Amino acid sequence: MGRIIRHVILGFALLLAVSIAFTPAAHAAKEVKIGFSMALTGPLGPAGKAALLAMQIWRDDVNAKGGLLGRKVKLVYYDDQTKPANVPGIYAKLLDVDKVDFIVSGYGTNLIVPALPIAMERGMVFMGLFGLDANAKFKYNNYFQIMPAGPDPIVDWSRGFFELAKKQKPQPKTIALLSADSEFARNAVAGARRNAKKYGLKVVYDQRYPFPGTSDFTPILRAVKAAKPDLFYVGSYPGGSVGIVKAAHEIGLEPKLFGGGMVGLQYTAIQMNLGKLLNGITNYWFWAPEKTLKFPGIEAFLAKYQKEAPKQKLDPLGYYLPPFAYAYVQLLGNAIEATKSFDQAKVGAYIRNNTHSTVVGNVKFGKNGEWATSRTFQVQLQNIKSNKMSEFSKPGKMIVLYPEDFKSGNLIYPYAKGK
Amino acid sequence: MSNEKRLFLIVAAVLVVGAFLITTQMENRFYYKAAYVVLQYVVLATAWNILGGYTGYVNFGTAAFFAMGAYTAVALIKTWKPPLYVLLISGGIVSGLLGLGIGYLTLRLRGVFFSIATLALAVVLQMVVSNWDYVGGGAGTAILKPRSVPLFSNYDEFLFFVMAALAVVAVAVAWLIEKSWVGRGMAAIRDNEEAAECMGVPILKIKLFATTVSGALMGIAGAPFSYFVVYIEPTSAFHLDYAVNSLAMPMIGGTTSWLGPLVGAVLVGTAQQIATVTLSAEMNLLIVGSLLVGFVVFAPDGLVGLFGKIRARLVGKEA
Amino acid sequence: MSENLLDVHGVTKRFGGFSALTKVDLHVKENERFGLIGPNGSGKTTMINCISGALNNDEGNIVFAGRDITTMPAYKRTRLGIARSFQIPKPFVSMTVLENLCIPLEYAAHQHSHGAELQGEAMEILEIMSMADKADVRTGGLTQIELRKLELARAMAAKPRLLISDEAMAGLSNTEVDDILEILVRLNEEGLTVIMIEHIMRAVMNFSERIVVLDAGEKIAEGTPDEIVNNKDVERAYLGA
Amino acid sequence: MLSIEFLLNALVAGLLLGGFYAALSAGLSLSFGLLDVVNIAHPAFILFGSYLTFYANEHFGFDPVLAGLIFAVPAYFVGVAVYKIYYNSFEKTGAESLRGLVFFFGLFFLIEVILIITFGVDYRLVRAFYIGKSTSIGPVGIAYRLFVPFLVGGILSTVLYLFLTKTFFGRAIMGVAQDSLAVQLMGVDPIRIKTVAFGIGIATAVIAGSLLIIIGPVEPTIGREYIGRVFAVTVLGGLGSMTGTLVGALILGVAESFTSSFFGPSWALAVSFGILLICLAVRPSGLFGR
Repeated sequence: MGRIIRHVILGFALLLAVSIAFTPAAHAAKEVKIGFSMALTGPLGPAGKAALLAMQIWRDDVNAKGGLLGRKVKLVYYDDQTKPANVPGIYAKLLDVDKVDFIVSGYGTNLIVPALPIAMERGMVFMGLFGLDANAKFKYNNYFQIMPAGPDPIVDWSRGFFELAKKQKPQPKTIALLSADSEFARNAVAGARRNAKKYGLKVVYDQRYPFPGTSDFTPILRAVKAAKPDLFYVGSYPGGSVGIVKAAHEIGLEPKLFGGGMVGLQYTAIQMNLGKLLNGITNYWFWAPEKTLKFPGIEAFLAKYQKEAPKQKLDPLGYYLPPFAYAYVQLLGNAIEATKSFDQAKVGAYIRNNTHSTVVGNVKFGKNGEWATSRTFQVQLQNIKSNKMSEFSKPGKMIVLYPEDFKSGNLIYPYAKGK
Repeated sequence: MSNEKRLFLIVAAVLVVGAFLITTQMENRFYYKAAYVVLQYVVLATAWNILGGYTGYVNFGTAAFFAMGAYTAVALIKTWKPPLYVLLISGGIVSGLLGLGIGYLTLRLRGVFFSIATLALAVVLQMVVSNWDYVGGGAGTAILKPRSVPLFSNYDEFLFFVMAALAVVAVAVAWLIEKSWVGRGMAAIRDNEEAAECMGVPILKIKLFATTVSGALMGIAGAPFSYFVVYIEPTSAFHLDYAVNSLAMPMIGGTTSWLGPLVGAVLVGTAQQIATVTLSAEMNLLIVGSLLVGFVVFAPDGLVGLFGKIRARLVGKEA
Repeated sequence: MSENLLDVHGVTKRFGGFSALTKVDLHVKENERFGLIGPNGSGKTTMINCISGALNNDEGNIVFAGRDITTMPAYKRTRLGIARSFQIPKPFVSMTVLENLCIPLEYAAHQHSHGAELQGEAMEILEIMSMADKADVRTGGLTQIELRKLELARAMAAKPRLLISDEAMAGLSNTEVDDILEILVRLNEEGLTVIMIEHIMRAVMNFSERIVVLDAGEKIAEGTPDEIVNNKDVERAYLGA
Repeated sequence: MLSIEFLLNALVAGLLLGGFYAALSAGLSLSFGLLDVVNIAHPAFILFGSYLTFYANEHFGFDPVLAGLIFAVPAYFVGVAVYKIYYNSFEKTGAESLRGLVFFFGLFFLIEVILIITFGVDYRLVRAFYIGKSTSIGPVGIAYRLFVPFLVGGILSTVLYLFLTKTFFGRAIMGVAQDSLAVQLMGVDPIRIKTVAFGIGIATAVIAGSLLIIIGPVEPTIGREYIGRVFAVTVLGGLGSMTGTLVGALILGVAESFTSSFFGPSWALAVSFGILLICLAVRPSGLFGR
């Protein structure tokens, strides 16, 4: 008995020794280390890998110009496997073992929130990549989030959709809401529900579907069809988005405005699969090759991205997440340059108080580190004639309808006409 | 009390005190976070083994028990933010009751049918939690952890200490069970339930005991989870990883004694933690999967059995 | 009827639509050597399962030592003094032979005491069964015959008042059968009641004082071995004439 | 809202889904229902088939169903190999119950990881001329995307049923299921029979995989969502009965479709697991005997 326990204790000691051996030596003084967790596997893996590539392109751009304040940039990152439980450990490692100079977030709300308290405790500037209202509870003033949702993210997210609907004649009166049973989709639809009330629409259908785990959307969409809504707002993830679009065509579901919060329609592979089925759908969008969206540096960035992406089997066009992944580190880098300082408080104050020019346009932060004004585009897909990739890299296919400042065309209404 | 028991309890106490002393010395929080995860798996693997290894009922639903503990805590935190020990106890009670419930399933369901039922249970409970908006539902909810705690310089160290103590308690419980008449009855049930009952073993009582204790320990392990991740949503709380790991670890370590899950969880858990910050996640999963299948096929008694055999051979040679 | 150790009254057991036992009565006296025979599928094993508690009968009741045990769980019946061996050996495979015996000793005979004295008792039983040299062997290393002996030894370790031996001698040689018969007789002389189910007619006829014959779930004959041998119904059941 | 048309459409959608579920479960009904081999990795093999189909469709333009049928042949041999490992490691030594289950659980996990490493975690889809088109019979709409899997599932179940009842080999499989000793006495090696039957089970899984990817996009971990469904179908229909499996599949499909249509889709998944749990807990022990 005593022997077994001795063995156990010996084992623990050995493990401790091994883990200490894994600790890297003190950091080389010259580099600026930016640490983060990123979903490289798991459900968000594909998008996370594309984001990583964008960040690496930024790193190379900066280092080609001599680095930040003369110090080369090094990215230190670990795969969080899209599992929130991995995030606290990773940021502890980044800060305590790797001793990084700055931290930025991984991709997605679920993976941002677990890191937020750590950033708070250490007073670190924390750039967020696509968190939906992640800072609502913490109200941390050095958190800045790059997704252009707006000051009241959950409601602002779908405002464009309703603004468009309001302008149509006769004015739509009813709406159906459908969401995947998971974080982003549910929040998007919760916002749509509040907007529906605000814009005086009657909700005639309001359901969630299990995600993942729904193999066929036909019965769901038939129920929607039976409710005869004017508008159909959907919050869904890639797999569901494809199923919903296909089933909607099969049963001839034709609300006057269809789309809203469908993730995945922005992905090139899914666009190529759906092709003409996309015509007429109105959905949120982040970037499209429209003439109104030519922000400084975006085309140079996309050229580099599109050269590298096919080799890594990533989204070949990269209009969705990559520009923002570039922008959130670009913004941090610019702030460091502008303040000529690596001091967290100074950099944070600078980001908080200024407007920043990035590859995704001018960014000004407001309450809780969200964008001061909402800039989620509403895009209608038009004139798609084939399944070829070249269809989607040309202007005139993803027409920006909202906000007005960026408008590049007109809505074809109702949906059936645009189909 | 036998000498063996006294020695075991002294070692357990020393380990708990040791864990506390570490927190007064070491600052680096990464090790606390990593150790927390490993220790959490020590509890889960040990708990799984009480039912799976000792009694022979394979539970695929570890995640359900773990998540029920976690969500019980979330519900309490949302209502009146009680101290951590209340969360632990409540999580243990809820998951223990759930365990008692599936214990009654064993009346009708044996072998694979029981296992499939536990898998189904996990999915149904996940769906219930996804539709329960008070604890965040499918969208999840952020949990603010207490800013400070007496005796510890930060909450991470406190959580590490709590999990270390829980791991020691779980292993001690498994050890006590194994050495008692209940443990011997469990072994008889595992080997042959019908024969065990005819030899006077009160099988239902023992099975209910096993499912309840196993479930309660899993629930206790889950209770601090929301403070650890700060953000809780059903897919991560009900993650299949908990089911796979809690079953793979005892299988790799050895299922017939308290030592097996401990060895398995410490080795595999530590390897996973190191792999997370060195290898790619795919390789990490591949290693766990291959180890699991390899051990089941080639070394059914796990590492503990393997060492036993090697030692027996060495001793044999000396003689 | 109170001098009977076991009274089975009108027991019926159905599986789905199939009736495995139909209104069977059995009465076994204290210290009796009782034989239960019948062709394959006649319901013998179902009968034992109902008596030992592995199955619950649908109709009728079972009284043991003056107590109605019809709905009692199996382990309590064992503690009351009913022990059985299994037709197909069901050893505890992860345990040694000695440990196999310790389970009934601990749970049925002594109820939760555990220690050196238990092992001593187990060794005594193994001595009787001339299996002492196998005490530390795991059951995987036993032959079929040794497994059958272990079944019997384990049943005896429960220190029963009633021992039900379910085809304990199948596949054994003549001398081995005689060995086991001798053991059973000796135990019987010490006060044990035995129900023997056996296909080896020589054994069951020599051993039993009284025999009941089952066929297709019904009792077709009851009597001394001589009466049974000369019973026309029994002959028909066995020969299928 | 409750019109006859709506009801009919919900029913048809459910039946179509049910035919597809029958294809998913047919192989499991063979291995689990007849042979007592608890192949919990069955959905992983299905997903494996989906990815093979995706590969053939993406790079060589194969029709998904054709690709499924072609890959069923090598899949058969994979099944044979898996069963050999299973038999030698577990069945032969009589340790199949606990460790065999864990073996398949581990296999499930391994297949998932292999798929992730080879194909990445992205959603994968196929193209075929019938995807996205539909027809209608009276008020009832039928999407070819669902009709093709329904048809293939129905044919698969029928072929398997005929195979099991009309051919010598099929009857031998049924024989092994009932009494492997008796079959042995007839001069047939039960292990060989079981090997072949398991191989066929895996082959049907791959065909079912091609149907899965016709219905919608797949990603490597989606197999988990089908564990409950395939076991629910197999248990609900009664173990070892091909007709039962088909009926069970149709019941489940209709139940899910009705739940989605009338109560809201968020409980649709709970239906299959609910049915499974109730079946396991309430149905008497006759469930386990054949």
